Amino acid sequence: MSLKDRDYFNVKLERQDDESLWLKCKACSELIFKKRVRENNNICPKCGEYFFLTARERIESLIDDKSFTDISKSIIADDPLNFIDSKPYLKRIEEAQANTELADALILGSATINGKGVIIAAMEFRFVGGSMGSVMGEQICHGMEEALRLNRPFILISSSGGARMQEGVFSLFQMAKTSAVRAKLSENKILFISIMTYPTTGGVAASIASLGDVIIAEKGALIGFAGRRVIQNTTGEELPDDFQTDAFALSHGSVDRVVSRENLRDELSKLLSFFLEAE
Amino acid sequence: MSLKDRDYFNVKLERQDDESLWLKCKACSELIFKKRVRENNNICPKCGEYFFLTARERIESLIDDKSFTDISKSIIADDPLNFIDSKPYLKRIEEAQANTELADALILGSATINGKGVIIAAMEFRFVGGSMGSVMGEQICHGMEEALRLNRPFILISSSGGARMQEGVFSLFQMAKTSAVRAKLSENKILFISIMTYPTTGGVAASIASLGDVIIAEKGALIGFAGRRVIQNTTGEELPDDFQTDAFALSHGSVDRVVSRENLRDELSKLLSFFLEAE
Amino acid sequence: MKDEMTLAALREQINELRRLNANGEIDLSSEILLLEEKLRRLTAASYAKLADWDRVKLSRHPQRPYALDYIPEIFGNFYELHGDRIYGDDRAMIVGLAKLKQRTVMIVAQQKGRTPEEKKERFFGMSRPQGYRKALRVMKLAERFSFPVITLIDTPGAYPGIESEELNISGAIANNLQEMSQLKVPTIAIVIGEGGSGGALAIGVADRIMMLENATYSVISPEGCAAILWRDNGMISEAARALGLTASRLKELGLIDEIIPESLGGAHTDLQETAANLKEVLIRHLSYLSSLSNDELLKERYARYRFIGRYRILPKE
Amino acid sequence: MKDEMTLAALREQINELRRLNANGEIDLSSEILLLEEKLRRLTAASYAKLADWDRVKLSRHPQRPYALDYIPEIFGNFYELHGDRIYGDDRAMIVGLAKLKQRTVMIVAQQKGRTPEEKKERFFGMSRPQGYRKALRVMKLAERFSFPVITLIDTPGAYPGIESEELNISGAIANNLQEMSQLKVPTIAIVIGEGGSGGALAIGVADRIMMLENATYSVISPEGCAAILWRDNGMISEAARALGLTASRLKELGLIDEIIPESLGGAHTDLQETAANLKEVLIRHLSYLSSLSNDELLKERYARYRFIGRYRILPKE
Ligand SMILES: [Zn+2]
Ligand SMILES: [Zn+2]
Repeated sequence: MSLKDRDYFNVKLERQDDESLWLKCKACSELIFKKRVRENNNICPKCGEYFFLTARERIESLIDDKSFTDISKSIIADDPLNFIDSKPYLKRIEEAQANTELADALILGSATINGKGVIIAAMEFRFVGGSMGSVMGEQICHGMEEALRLNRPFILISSSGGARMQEGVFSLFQMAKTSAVRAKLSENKILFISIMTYPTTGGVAASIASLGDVIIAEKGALIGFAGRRVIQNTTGEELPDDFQTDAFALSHGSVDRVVSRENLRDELSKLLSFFLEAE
Repeated sequence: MSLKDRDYFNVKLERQDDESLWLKCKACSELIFKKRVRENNNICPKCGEYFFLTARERIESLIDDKSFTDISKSIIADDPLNFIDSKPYLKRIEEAQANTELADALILGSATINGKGVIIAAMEFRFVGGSMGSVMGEQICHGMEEALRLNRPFILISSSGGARMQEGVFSLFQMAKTSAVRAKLSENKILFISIMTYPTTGGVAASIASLGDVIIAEKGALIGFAGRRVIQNTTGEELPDDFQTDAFALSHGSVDRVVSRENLRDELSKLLSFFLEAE
Repeated sequence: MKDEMTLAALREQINELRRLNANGEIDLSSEILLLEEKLRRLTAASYAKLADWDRVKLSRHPQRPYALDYIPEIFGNFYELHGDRIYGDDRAMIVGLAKLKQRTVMIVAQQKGRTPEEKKERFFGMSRPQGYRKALRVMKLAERFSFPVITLIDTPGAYPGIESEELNISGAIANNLQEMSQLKVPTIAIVIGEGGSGGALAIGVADRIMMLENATYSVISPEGCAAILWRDNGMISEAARALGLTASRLKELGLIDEIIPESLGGAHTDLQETAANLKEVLIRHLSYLSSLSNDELLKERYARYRFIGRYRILPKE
Repeated sequence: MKDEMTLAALREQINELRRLNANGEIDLSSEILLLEEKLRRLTAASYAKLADWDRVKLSRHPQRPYALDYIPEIFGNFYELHGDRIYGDDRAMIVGLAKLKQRTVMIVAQQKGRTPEEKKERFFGMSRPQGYRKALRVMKLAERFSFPVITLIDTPGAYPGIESEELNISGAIANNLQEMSQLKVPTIAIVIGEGGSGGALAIGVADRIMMLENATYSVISPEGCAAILWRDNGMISEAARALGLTASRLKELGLIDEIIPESLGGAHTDLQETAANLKEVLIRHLSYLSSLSNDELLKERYARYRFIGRYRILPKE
């Protein structure tokens, strides 16, 4: 799998959510019945290419049917810096909310996986690039505190470009905040499984996502701190073909496993069984 | 400084302890008055080459005059394996004892450095290559326990080819033994300074010597796990010029400082002052 | 900053007058006093109205004092330690023991380098994974011996290179964040120049976070922000303003504890004065933090980080 | 070992008779029983008188079961974990979660590789610093969740290469020794093949040290010892004997706790039988160790290591 240029990045994250019943796979160019794709974990039934999964689809693909209960706090982004780029920050948030029907870039709930109770959270890349601002930081911490309170494992599925620029240092410090709360899980023997997907980068990679007791990379994930362009511009280095891929992370010791999307649920179930008392 | 071959190893460790009043420096070929060399920390007054220091000379070069009290246990090597190579093990020990006037390859005592009380130990390379067997392991542990009891820093100066083969797994397990006792110093906030000299290798490098709170390499030290020949024979790799030198260890992050012999005593004194209550 | 050149010219003239005065032939002391007062006023005015982007440039000023300039002014007996004991010794991250008013402290500081050779050796102050691991190693050493930890932050950011990614820079930074949140000794972080994003934060989790007056601290560089959000290099100054990266703004927002004044015109005009201010702040805060038990210390630190963030609470439906 | 070929021929003949017997035309069962008994006797005698050097060769036998052969026989659900989170993933060191009688344990094992490709990938079982650091990482993970740690030792030694020295292999091994001496969970180390010096010990500090019957454990390889002490490759067998590296010798010397019997002729003749023996031993010792409090466990472990060594006490003068 080649990650040679930005285009690929865009293809990976493209979401053909129009009314059409059909969808074109960019990998094998086949026109496929969209429903079949959605039912197949958004994997191309022809060539096996992974299409983009929304946070909600992601969670549903991993948990027992109808076991999800939203436990997120009722909070939405503030605008502490009165940030305006091409549009005001809160306008951007409103649009993202309308577009995704989410309050911010994270879904958080309790659920069961093969009957085992967990707290599970997933980032929504369509919501301002899955960026971590004050809301996501708080929701992740809230999720970990619920895991502590209920003595359940905490599972976080990352899909993010990093910290949310529009909240400035508030966003930066969410890295420290989530890492500090994560330490409480360690102290109290609560399992934290981090799942990295396409893409897990920047401030999210450099904080909570890299702190899993077990770190699983989804096959095809993009995992890294700095962007390819930044690295090339700063260093002039030629990037290897597998740079920041799942295989790169595995061979360099950054993640425990690479798991294909089809097997992710079974893997989680198996992994959980080691950490839960015989039931 | 080149460490290209075994000859150099031998030159570094050569001890011209005959009756002659003169000594020939292998580095600059000068004939030098031996007494002047001995008074100069065994450094060549012409070219600055370091000659071999015995354990006793080493300790005397670091501590306050006449402050040394031997605190070692009255023990000598046993021969649990009835080991005979070119000569019986105990015969080898007796010869080394006669040759060095030491019981085994370690000197251990209490002393002061600029008035600061320490427990200090130095390995004697002339005693079976400074190898660590049961006696050295026990003396090092005894030294650490004395450091604990008296609440004094522990300083170990290594000069060793590694574990003592003639005691087999007893020697191997001294690595674990010294490391386990070393952990007690950590628990009790007792400082452990490890000084690595030419050579600090094998099982000594891979245990107690690498566990210093602060690790200082003497300028010109040889520091490594495996011997050059073994590495070349196993891997066929071309070894870099600075391989296993002080500079190699420093640039690869294995040691805190490289210090020239002349400055070692002052450095120790300075370092100790950070860890001792204002007196 | 055009102003800077005008002010520099005025400063030079005053020095010239001082020399004349020193000759003893004419007494110019009252004129000099007047000019000095004028210079002070102009400088203060000029720097007060600095745009945020100018402040960024000041925080990167080539003459700005670096960690190794401050350390001998503030601390006694700096004893540098090296290496992460794993892979290497990052020269962009300097660590070591020092004395602050007889008390042993551990210093962890980012260092940019002044000469071209030094800049290269120190990767322009961009720390690499081996640097963050070295920092953590000595912080754990400090914890073992109950030495407070003082970090001096000054980096454009963590070094973005292939080797950094191979060495799991994400994991190295994340690990420092977690470990520093639990370090059982008083910790103080001071941004002395550039506080470049995660690369700064990785030594910045502490009981006190302070900034020098002209230092900046940001989630992303203004250049990076302009490129991503505006796709326009002309918007760098606007991005700098939007990011809220100055000491005064961050103090207003409650994200830092205190602003440490610099000498007039910026720390590079008077190292001693700025260092003295820094030292006073360190001693004052350390004295308070040292009065706390470990439990209190960690509880306060945890509360601080647990509650960072600004969001709106939706009314329950 | 010439004996081995004779025994193999006899074994083949017995199998041939079994096949004939299975046809049902003639009843050979009593003859087969007699031959089997004879084979058992000859094998036992042959292996009992094995020279130590032959035992070394057996411990390195190309057909000898490796960690990944035993694991599925003994444990349920092995779930491999990867990486040191710093630099790499050493394939000569495999680690992961598994179940032993419903109980979760952490396995840390050295693996040599069977095919030429696998041998290369796994560096012939020689662990590198990234392997020792991976091992330590998961042992700390196990500690956090109170999982016992079981290590399976099988290595010619730590990998002697430039990269190993660059990555401070000495420090990595030493660090494991210290950390394992303090790990707050029951730990069992089993030498299943070659126990090669420091490279083996680095995962071998434990509450129980056991060896398979034909495994060896030595401070140096017989080849290395002969080269250094005798300067004569002809003395390898003599060196093997002198080093006292067999399970029975080490048990006599009080350096290991128990010898785990292998199937007759060596573990490679019957993996299931050997694995069953291994499993029984693991369960028995784990059951005892789990009955201890952490304090008792660490105290016993400390005492064990503190008093290892043989020396003579000189009379006070
Ligand atoms: Zn397709
Ligand atoms: Zn000379």
